[in-house]
Amino acid sequence: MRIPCPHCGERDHAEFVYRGDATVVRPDPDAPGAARAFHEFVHLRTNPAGLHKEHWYHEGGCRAWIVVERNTVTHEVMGAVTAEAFALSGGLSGRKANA
Amino acid sequence: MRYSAFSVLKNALSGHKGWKPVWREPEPKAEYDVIIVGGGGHGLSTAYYLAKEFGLTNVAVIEKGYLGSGNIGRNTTIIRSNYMLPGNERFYELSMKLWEGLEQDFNYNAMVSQRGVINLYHSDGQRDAYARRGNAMRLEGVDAELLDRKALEKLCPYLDFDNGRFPIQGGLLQKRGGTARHDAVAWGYARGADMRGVDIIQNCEVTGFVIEAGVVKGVETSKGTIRAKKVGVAAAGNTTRVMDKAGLRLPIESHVLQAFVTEGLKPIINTVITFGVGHFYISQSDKGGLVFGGDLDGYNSYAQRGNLAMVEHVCEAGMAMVPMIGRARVLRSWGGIMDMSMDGSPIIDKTPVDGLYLNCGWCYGGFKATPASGMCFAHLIARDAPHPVATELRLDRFETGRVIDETGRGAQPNLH
Amino acid sequence: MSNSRATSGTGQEFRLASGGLIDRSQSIGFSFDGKRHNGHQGDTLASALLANGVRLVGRSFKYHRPRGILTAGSEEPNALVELRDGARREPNSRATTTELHDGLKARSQNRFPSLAFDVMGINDVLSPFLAAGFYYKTFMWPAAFWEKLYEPVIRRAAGLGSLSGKPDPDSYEKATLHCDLLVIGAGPAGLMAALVAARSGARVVIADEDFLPGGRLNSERMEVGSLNASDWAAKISGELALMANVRLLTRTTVFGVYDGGSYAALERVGDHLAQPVQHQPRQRLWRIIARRSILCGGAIERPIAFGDNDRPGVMLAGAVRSYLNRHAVLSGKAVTVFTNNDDGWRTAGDILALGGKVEAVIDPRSAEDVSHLRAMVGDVPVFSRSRITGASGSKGISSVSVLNANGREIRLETDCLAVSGGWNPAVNLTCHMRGKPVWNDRIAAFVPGNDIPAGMRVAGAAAGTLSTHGALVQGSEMAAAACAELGFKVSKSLVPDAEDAPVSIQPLWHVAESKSRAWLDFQNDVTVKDVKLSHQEGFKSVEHLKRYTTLGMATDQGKTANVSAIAIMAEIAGQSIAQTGTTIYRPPYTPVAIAALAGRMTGRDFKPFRLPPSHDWAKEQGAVFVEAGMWLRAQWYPRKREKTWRQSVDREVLATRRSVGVCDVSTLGKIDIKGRDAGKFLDRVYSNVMSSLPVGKVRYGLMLREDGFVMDDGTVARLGENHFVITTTTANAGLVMQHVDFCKQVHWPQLDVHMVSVTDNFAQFSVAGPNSRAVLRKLVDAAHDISNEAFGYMACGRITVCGGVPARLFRISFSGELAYEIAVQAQYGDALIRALMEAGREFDITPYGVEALNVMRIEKGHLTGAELHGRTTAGDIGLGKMVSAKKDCIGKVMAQRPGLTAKDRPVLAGFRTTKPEDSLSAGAHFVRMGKEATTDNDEGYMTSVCFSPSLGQHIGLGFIVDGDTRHGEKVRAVDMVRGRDVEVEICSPHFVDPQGERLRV
Amino acid sequence: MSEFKLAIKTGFGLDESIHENWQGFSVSEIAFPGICWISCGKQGLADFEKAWKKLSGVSLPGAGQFVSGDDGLSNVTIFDGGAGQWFVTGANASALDALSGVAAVTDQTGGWLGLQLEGAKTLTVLEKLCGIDLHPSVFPSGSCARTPFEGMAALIACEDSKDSRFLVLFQRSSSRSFLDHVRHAAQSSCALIEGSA
Repeated sequence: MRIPCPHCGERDHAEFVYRGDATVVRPDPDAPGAARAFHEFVHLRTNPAGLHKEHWYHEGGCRAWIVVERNTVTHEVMGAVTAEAFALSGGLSGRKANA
Repeated sequence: MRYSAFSVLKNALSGHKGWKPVWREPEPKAEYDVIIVGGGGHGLSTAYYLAKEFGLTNVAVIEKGYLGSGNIGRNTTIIRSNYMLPGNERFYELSMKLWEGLEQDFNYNAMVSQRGVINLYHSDGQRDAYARRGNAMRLEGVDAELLDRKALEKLCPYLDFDNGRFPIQGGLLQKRGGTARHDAVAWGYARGADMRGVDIIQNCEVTGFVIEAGVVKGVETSKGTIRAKKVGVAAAGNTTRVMDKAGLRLPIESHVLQAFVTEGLKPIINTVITFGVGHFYISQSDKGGLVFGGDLDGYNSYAQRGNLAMVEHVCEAGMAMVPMIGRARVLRSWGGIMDMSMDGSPIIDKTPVDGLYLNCGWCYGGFKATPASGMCFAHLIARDAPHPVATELRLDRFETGRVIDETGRGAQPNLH
Repeated sequence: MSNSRATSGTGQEFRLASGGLIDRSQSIGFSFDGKRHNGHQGDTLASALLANGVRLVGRSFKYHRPRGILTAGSEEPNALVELRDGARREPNSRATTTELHDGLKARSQNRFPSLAFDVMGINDVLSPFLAAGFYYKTFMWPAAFWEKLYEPVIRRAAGLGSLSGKPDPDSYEKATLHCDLLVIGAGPAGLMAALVAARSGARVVIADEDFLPGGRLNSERMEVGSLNASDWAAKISGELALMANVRLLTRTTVFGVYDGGSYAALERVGDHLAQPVQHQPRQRLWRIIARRSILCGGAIERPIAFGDNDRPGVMLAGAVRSYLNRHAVLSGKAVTVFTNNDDGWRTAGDILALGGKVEAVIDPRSAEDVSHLRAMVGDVPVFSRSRITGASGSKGISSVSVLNANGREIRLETDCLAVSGGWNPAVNLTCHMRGKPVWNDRIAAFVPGNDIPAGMRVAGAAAGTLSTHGALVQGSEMAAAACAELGFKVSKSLVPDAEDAPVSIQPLWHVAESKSRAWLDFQNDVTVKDVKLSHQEGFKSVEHLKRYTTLGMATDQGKTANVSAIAIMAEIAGQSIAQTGTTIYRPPYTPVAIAALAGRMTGRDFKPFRLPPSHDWAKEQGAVFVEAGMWLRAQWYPRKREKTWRQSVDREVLATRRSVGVCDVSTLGKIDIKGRDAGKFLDRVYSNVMSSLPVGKVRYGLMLREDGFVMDDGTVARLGENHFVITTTTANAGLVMQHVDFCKQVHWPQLDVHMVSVTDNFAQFSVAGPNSRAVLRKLVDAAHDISNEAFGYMACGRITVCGGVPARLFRISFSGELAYEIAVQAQYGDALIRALMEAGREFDITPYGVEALNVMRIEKGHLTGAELHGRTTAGDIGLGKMVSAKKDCIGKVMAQRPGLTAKDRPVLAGFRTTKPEDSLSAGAHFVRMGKEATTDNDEGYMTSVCFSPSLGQHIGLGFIVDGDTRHGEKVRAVDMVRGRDVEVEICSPHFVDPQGERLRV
Repeated sequence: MSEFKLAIKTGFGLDESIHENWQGFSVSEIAFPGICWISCGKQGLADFEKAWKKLSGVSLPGAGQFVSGDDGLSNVTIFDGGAGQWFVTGANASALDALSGVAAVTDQTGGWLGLQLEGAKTLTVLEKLCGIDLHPSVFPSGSCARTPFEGMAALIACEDSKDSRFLVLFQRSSSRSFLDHVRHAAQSSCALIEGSA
């Protein structure tokens, strides 16, 4: 599998460390219901059969955490942005990998 | 029909004309007492025990493909009960005991072979962790032996004790562990359940649940609505896909685990061995193939196939552990979808929907659990109370913090 | 010609006097089952055996049926041999792909005592009892007999060849190739595709499993353009080999397709030699990253099942042609052809053209359907509307029975039957990503579907285009399309003329009139009857069929068997073949040695070694080393006259506590953290407050995972207002780096924090013991005051040593003594340890290894991974108060879950023996005195133990329920797996200097 | 003044740099007077760029590139190391003091070392060590990439694609395993010239 690192370009997935669902966001620890919110953040997953936005860490390269959009059924990679850009944009720009 | 030496003899002499279908191919009835979603090992064993132990025979097992098409048919066939934490150990030991009597119980030879399971250790720290685990097993009355290097050398002289990057110091042995013929387990349970009146409905996909006022009333399927008083879901690998239809979000990720078999070889690996510093385990099948595997590929997947990097990784570890397998050729590799739970342990519990029961989160350990999973799930469904050995396999343990984390990796499914 | 003459030949009497792609000037000697034969350069083991008249080459898996060579390629199910000797022994090697080399030794397998007389042949007689799935129905009584008797017997009977049991002496390597276009297969389609792409300027890799490029072109008597087909192949491959943008890999099988255009290929670098050239690997695994690929892998001929169709001498028609045209070998003196399609007739035509004898051609089609073919075979008898029902001659056929158009059975004497049931495109690679092939009625075979791997195209026979010209055209077109997609300019290539016959076939899967068993899967002995039985018993899905009968599960993965079996199942079930579908094709395409997939990363090279800066020095001292993750660390430093490791370790501990010791602690993870928000950031990743740490001070830090359990611990040193350096445990260094990067980049990207690992940059030594300051004073430059007053406990700072070498000094202690950690850049590490030893000589400075380090930390009650094993909370280790109430941090919320704060959680305590002769062991469980050792009475477990030379007794750390309030109570430490049950007293985990006075002097 | 002196060992623990010749391939250890890691956030980028240019006389490299210079700082090279990250060879942290206000500079002189690989067979050797595409059309002179070699962190740079000259930076603690792998790859690609090692 090839992961398109936004900085380094396309690399074999073995250069990366996988973490999981990138759409869960760390809740406000001071908000009411934080215990439940953290439980959902840490444990509950949409786990879709289809498009999945997920965190990968380019440990063998630029050490960036990136958000990859990938189809979990076909393993087709739709694109990737840095985690930072993802946080700022609130989603993927839809850049195609393997173009 | 009952299988016996006599039945084999009789049929051999009559051109095998007397063999009957092992199971019926019934059309679904309008309503059942219990519907089990998922005709894999766990679903079939649940139906079997519902009928045999709990007298519930108005039961249907609904399978979207052919029966046994899930992980029961694509695993590395290992059975063992060498767990450290009580929440797991009691459960898996029940499974082990059921394995030990399985063939006589369901009159089908699942080729249970108690060839032993060894986990290698390479450091003092690892040895001590295995001692803790072995002692936990012994406290539960389960067999466990801590082998030093000398004892291990006697048992498995072919291991690379010295030259490896991480010399092998010894291993934790469970003699009663071993292997079983995976497909036969599915078929044996299916046959046993079918004989007792359970309808196994193949090629029928569940498309939704009938839920009225928070109570489950049946399932929608590709063959129409089938009503039921209770519905149990045993669809590991696809748990999320099924439970989405009931609106439940779960502590589960689907991951792919690859496995490998070599060409057939004369007997050479006499037990089941797990490496302690790389991801690798191996045994030899009755047919002579070396059956081995390693770690998850590591990313969410429903693809039932993996990638080359893990193939290489597994073979590197294999060569580091037992270099004599180098010239054996990998014949086939495949991937199964694992229900990876957040603590690496399974869930057998009720759900927030009344009458809807859940059996999931088997990670890569579902095969060995097949008998106990069926027994405990059947118990839960029939009695509405957990089986005594499955009381900790709760769905709410993540929220309460009473997790059963054997590896200590925390809520990171691909690390368990 | 009689069967006995055929098998007793020694002088290659089946070899033609001329022709073929062999070098008759080079004679190659080899042996099979100890008997010596000769062949030529260009032969495979199979062609050489056939040339020498050897027809019986193996025994089948289950019934031990005698078997001969069926095919001329990697799909071979029968001709499997053990190659080579000693540790190089290679079981299950296909004679059909094994290149002959001088001195090659091959042995038949799965027989006893000999190939010709195999006592296990009794299984064949007993076969009625051994039908598909028989073992599931029996061997169950009495229960104990399964493992003691039945299973061992089954296991011994099963398997094929044997491994040597010795480590492989050959080496392997891996390499990566990137290309625009990967062409898989160098037959007509592949060569044409590669040529077109290469001329466009694309980077092309073309791989073929054969040692000779050309595919079927080398096996057929035909022309391409104005050239002989094999000459055309040689010309084109020669041209490709010279092009800078082309990589032509022969002896290379692309065996797997993976995601994102990744392909795996195996190059057999040295398998055609007696042993690999020095420094060359035996095999090389190629990871090929291709933007596009074209599968030109050809097609595999399939047999027709009839009675005893597995006899040696029954071969595939295309294979007979290969041996004839390529190797100049006649597969029989009187060959009969049985074909349901036009292509099979070529075999007859070619044999006649080269002077061989054809006994008859048998074709189930009508006389009209075959009328256009008759000219090819001259006056050879043709039986149309006929079929073969049986073959006689157990170790080599001598005759076949033909059921002719009139329904009469005729016996024909023949020593070779060339069978063609049609060709199956080799769709395997198109299905490795779970694609499903589709049924094509025109050629009566499965062809690639629409769901083939992204970026892949298929051309030639693999796509179902079975004519040579069609393959050339399609290869050219597919290459042009792929190159155009990638932006290469493709100039029109002229496709040479070639044979372009349409496919004419009448499917015939099995001859129903056969009297004896008709075989489908030759290796696993699956017959047409087994398929019927499978259906009868309800195993109707193709997957059930496969699993119940073991069809297609042998070393050839059913390449010649599966489609026929599926067709027969479809017939029985009364459904179409398309509805019936196929089983899943999985990698590898052909079996691949485990060693090749492992490559070089085995044995000592399994993982890289990380060596701390004092490694060479420690080696000089005779240190014993131990693996600590990737690191190799000094475990202890034995001295003369020390007989046990305990003597060395006790000495190192006592010397350190008495005077001074030194230990390399460079392996601890070190992360440099800078930035305006560094303090704020550390507050969030550590449970305790770090932003309040003064510059020049160090603080112990506890890091939680987000789920509230302890992740790691270490020290945080503040070197400047916006500059910290933190340490991690050796084991968790990588994980923590990943974690803090995650926190920064994902949770708090707005913070100004910059982090980088500096683990490798520093050589860091712990100098511990009452005299540590005195030693350091000799090295630290005078400008730096390291007195207790100026540089107190938990101080840190930049200093210089030995005349200006920059260093960092931390006054921290893992041993519990007055201690420092001194760090210099790693290039000075070797010199610094030598200087420390020299400076410490007057204080009898003692180097200590990780064992002594461990003893001292247990004595002091410090924790390592043994305690911080991922299931402990801050509360469990008595540090609940370190989770600051004043601020948020990772893990804080989840740490409050009831399960993590429950009273019944075992908590940290110390343990000591109550009798001096007792020793302790980690992994023991605690049970109250007088209670039975059961799970229900289990109160906790021991994590770390040592003999404490300071206390003169064994001590330990562990977790036990209410461990903080039960000091003085005695409990059992039960270690059943080591046969121990020791009484221990619960105590404080701080055995030595609990008040920490020594640290502060 | 201390009576002790600390002598430097090379990245392989030796007193002198290694140099090995193979048929069509050579390996030379490069002893850098300094190696630094620089990190700078997006907001401070303009200031850093200015300060860097002023100090070193060379501009910042683009993604996947490196730039060398000899004007401001002598014999200095700056490699792209990721978003907002750079490796600098030829200077230690004190030589980069001028950047202290605008970027995080961390001295890594002890942590990293370099090998120069050169000769017609270099790409053949590198095929066996490195997973990325080093073809001159993709990775021309002036390119660099961080990518692991057999599991070990590394940075590879193409100094001259015509001469097939590459520089590889990697970490000190695993330097011997790293060199072992380079030697093995060389061994199966080209013969060692006797007496060079």
